[in-house]
Amino acid sequence: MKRRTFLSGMALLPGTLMSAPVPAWAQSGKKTFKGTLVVAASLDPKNFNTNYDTFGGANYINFNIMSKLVKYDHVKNEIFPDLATSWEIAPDLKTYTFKLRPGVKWHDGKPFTSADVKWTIEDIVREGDRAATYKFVSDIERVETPDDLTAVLRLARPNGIIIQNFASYNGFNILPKHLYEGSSVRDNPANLKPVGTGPFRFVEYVVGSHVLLEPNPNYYGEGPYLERLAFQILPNLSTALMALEAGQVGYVTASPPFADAARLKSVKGIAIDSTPSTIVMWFGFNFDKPMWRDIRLRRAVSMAINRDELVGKLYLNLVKPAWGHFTSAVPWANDATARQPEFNLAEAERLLDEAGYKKGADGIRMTVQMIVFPTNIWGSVEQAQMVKQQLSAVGIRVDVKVVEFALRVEEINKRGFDFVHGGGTRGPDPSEMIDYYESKSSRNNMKYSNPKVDELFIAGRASVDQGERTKIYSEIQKILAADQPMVPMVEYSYLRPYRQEYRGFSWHPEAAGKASEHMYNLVRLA
Amino acid sequence: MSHLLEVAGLRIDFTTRRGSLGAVNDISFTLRAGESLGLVGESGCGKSTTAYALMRLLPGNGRITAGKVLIDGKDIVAASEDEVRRIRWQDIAIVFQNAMTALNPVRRIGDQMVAALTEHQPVSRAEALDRARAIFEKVGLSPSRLMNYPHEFSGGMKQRAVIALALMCQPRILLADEPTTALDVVAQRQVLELLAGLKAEFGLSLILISHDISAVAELCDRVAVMYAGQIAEEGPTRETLLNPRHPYTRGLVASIPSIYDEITTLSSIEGVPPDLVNPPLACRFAPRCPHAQPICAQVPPPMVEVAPGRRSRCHFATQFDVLIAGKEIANVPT
Amino acid sequence: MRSLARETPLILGLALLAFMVAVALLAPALYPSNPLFSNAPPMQPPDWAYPLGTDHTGRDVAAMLAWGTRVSLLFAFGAAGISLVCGTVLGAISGYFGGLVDDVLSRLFEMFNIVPRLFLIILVVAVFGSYLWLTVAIVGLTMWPSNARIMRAQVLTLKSRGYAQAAIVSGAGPFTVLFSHVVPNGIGPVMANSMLQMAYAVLTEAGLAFLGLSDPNIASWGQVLYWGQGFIASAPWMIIFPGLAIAMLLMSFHLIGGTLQERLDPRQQGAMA
Amino acid sequence: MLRYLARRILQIFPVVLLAVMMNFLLINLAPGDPAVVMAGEHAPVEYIAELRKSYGLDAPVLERLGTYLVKLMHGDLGYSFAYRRPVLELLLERAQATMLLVLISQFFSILLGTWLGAYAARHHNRIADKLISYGTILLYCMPIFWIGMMLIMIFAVKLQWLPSSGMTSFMSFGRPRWIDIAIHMILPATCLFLHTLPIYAKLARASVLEVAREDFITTARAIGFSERVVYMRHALRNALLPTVTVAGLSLSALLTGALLVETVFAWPGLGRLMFEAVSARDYPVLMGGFLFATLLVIIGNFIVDVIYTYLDPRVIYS
Repeated sequence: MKRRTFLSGMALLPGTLMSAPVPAWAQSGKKTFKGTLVVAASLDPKNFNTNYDTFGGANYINFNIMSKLVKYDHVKNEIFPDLATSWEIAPDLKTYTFKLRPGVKWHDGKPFTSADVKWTIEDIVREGDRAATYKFVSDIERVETPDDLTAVLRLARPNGIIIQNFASYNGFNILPKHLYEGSSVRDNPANLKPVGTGPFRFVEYVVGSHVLLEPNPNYYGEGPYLERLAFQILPNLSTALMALEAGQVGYVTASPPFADAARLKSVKGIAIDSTPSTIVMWFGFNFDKPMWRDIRLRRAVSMAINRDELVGKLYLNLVKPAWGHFTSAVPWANDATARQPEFNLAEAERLLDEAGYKKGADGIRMTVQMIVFPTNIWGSVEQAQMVKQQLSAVGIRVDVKVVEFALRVEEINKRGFDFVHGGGTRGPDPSEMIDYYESKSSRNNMKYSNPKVDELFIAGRASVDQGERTKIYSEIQKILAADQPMVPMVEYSYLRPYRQEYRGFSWHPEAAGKASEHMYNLVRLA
Repeated sequence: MSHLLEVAGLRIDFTTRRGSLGAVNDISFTLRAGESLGLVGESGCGKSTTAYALMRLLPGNGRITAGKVLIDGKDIVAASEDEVRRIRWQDIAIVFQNAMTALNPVRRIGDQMVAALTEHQPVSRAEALDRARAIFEKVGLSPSRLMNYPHEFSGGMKQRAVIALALMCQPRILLADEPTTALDVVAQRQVLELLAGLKAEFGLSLILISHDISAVAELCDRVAVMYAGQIAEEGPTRETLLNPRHPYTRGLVASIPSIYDEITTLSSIEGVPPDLVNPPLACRFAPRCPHAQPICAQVPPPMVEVAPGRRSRCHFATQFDVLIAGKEIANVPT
Repeated sequence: MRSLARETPLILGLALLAFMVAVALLAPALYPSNPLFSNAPPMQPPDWAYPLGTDHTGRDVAAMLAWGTRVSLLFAFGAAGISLVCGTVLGAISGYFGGLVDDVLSRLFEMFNIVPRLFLIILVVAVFGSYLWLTVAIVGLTMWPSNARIMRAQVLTLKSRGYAQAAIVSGAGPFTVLFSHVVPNGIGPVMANSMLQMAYAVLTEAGLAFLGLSDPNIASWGQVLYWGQGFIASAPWMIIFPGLAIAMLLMSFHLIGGTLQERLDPRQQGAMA
Repeated sequence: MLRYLARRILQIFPVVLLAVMMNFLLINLAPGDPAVVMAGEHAPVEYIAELRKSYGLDAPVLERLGTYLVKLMHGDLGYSFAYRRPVLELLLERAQATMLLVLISQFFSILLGTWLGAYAARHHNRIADKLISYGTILLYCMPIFWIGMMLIMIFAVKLQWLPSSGMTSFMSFGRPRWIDIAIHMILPATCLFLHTLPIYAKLARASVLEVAREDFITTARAIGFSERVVYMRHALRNALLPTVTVAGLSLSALLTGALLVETVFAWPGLGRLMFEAVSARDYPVLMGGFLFATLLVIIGNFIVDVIYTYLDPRVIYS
């Protein structure tokens, strides 16, 4: 309950309360840095400008180099101020006034001002759909800068979740206007030698090998404490884990196989923390195939899935079974009563018979195709295999097809599949669910469409009142539970393997309100 | 005068997939210093094998299973590997059949000659080179070609180079294994003349292995005719060839118009040599012999001395005229 | 006795291969249920119930390897078979007819030599999907040039032999002469090479699987290795047993192939005696 | 030699052209639209079309091939879709790491493999020969990535003697860079070395055995050289030609063999770059990589020819 008031207060109340106190060491002037953290990253960043194009490998590095206006912390999933120290939202939800942090300098020494904010946002708006982060700023008409430390956003439509959008993991970073203005943003040399305002400064990027950062002594927030932060690119997970065991790497971003967690934990010097995420793993039905529009079939399939077995065998009960369409990690927006049907093979068989899919002589009712895309989240292919096994019990034969990333959109567009596997973050703000369920969303791979749900999503966006929003999203979840367009299976938790000598990772309690996921400003050598 | 080389009861077996093959069986002969011996016979009769055995150079599947090879009184068969290596090229050198391949194709001829000498004698490279030059001249090659690669020489020149290589350490015995087979007629002539000249000049003891009887007749004091791994007949060259005491020698000689004519081919005697894995128990030549008698297929003929310095392995060596005349043989050995 | 010792590699190789074939044939009888179903407790070390242990999702490693034998043998025989047929036919034609045909085909061989083979395979598999048969076919289709080169050389030497000439004189057509007289006599070294290609095909399957490019619906040795790579320390049996299986099968190909090569390659025949 | 080189280039040119064209068509006709990958999942159709246009992907494939070839003539390998950087720059950066790995491991495996093979041949059919022959076959039968994992397990994780992955150490900055790289290279290079060693051992053994039957070897023995000299000085050099041929030809094959090693050891090489380019449909990088491999074959062949003239005086190019 306390959380709600805090969050809504943050959104509504302007005021000096929100500006971070100046830490003692900053006043004394001298910072000391110690130690090196090597982070095993599975992807090459390729390019650091993620405002316009998606570079999956760049995000977790950018969090340390660049800043956003606001960020989510990683302990409580709450918003904390970054470059913006406070903000004011007009009652019509069409004007947002941000007060910016004074005295901030870009890594190249130039001062950070509201002009940078204006340029960053307006350039994304100008690019429109072509920019990956456009959806977060699409309602913004223009940005006004009455002074160097004030940015006023003028919106075309009321929008109550701009702050959450700006804090989103995939949200835009504030870029230095003085380096970008007047150039082609996609070919700018700063994309490969990023200049930001974050806790670490860019030193070098050797393609395929590593990205090296050094501490920014002028960082406005707490930290950094490390002398050096390196991201070593180790695409192979087992290689990364062995490097961790050998002590060459301090933290592995990818989740290790859950079956290996117990052993890894027992290795001297290694700690593994389990941190819940807002990721839900699921598979959805292809509504372009008439048979899947029959709710009996969808219910039958959902009932034949034994989530407890899945969670036990694949994840050793270290993750939770997913019963709803949102995530229990964000309680205020989660409706625990909107649940999937319980595991019930007999009822599933009955429904299948009733729908007209009788067992053949070989015991098989139908053969379906399930497409799955391997990701960094552990276990997508394994889950598909398990679905195959569990559905075989009710006479449904599943052909699993693993599709690589580049073919994903094309494969989905062929519409030949019956089930599509997916997994992605649904929070912290429930508005993120829109991607999967809204009729026109490009990530609505199922082609599920319910006008009521679409309407409710718009309503959810147009309010800042949490109580009201809870009601709206609860209603969405109830409809989804009845419609059952997808079968949520697992509420994913990350396993975070790291060397014990490091403290202050983003999920450690001290990071609350100070660091977002993938920020290492608080990490120090014990 | 003692013998420089003495071979006694030599037996050589080859291990083959079909079993043990007696390539050479009970061979004995001697060679005095300065003397030259010709080994003649059809291919596969064991001539070359015998020559290789004299240097203990048999291939991996061949073994000397009996007998002795004494060079200057030292038994090669029983000697250690190191001792054999010291004897090679110093005491006994060989000119191989195929000059085309006997030289290392990737090293200069001069270097190969120098290496051969320095391996055995404590001489400097310069001294060795001087010697190589001198020998080159001796064998009729221009010293300026010393640093050529083998492929830059013609066949005849290569054979001369091979002979030059053999002479580097001034061996006392020179084995020449079919030294002319790969050459054209003119070159053959020249090489034979060269060998004759060298023999005279250096007092070499020479063993010439050849199926070319005319060459042997020209160069050798003595001749040993081999058949199926054995010596069929042995004696002074002229006498043996003009008046053979073994049907095989006779057949061999008869296939040539005149011994002292230019002859390039050895016309064959009807039939083929026996299988040496399972050789005939009695006379090995009997199956092909036009004069064979019942005894020939039953009793192995002993080597008999038919005259001083002349031996033959034929039951009828002493009554040879009678045998070939086809007359009744009065005194059939039993 | 002595000849038996000579044949040891061949006998050993044939015995290993026979064992593998037997396992492949018996797999459905030994492990009737889908080997990819998780019916066992996960991460079990080898014991009586699961002699090769179980994997991280509770699948029996022995069952997966037994079924995987089929995949590996399919790769070995399928890919090498395709390569054998293509290589023999094209190499023979190239060597026999010479001229323009030979020129064009020789350029084709060269081109395949130039292109990095594994990447070609990866590209096709990544693009068209990791279907078993497709992968087998593409592996086979990238291997044939070496067979073609050997066959071409064989035909060049054999076509002037008596029996070929006799067949030509007796009025047989060029393809008849080529494929019923010349090719059968020259196929030996190609067969020897095929054994090595089988080994290569099995390794390629493992390599592709290791890169995550194999059919997820089928249990194969490479798949088990792929899954096992994350558990080197905690479930070494997931790595060791498929590794051993691969080594055993490859060993059998190499032993048989080595013997064939010694016997059938004209260059390696004829000792000094 | 120069004239020979010119002729060789003229000869190889059509083959290279053919290979480039085949690569181009294969890559460009493959399903999977690079524009879709570039634009990302959320991109609108118009943007994808726009991207296609700006990268020339909307033209018919044959026209694109023509454009590509013309650009290639001018040394322009294009622009990476995935990295938004010139392909040549990327290739050169990554090729260094691969070539370092490949050349060093190749050097040692040729040296040691040839020595082992010659040693086995010298002791033909004896125990040393059997040990070497079976040992190398066994090694050859192990998947390369399997060897790699075992090496990491033993030397990096258990013994902690050597770094398990990457090319650079971030923990100890005091070392000179080349020593750092050398230390990181030990395991991957050993892995690749162990993989190629059997090839050269087998090759050397077979060709030394073959050469050992030649007459000049008998001559060398007759002269009285020791067996060691006979084999190492006389037989080996003559037996090296096949080794050189294979070494030259395998340069590009090694490039792909290095892929698995690079994956296991996270070595920032060309193999991985190309593998990732497959997933990203990064056509220009793929084409560049293929072209690089092609050039390696040609360079390899040329080096082989040069070494031939040195090894065998009978070989003369004119």
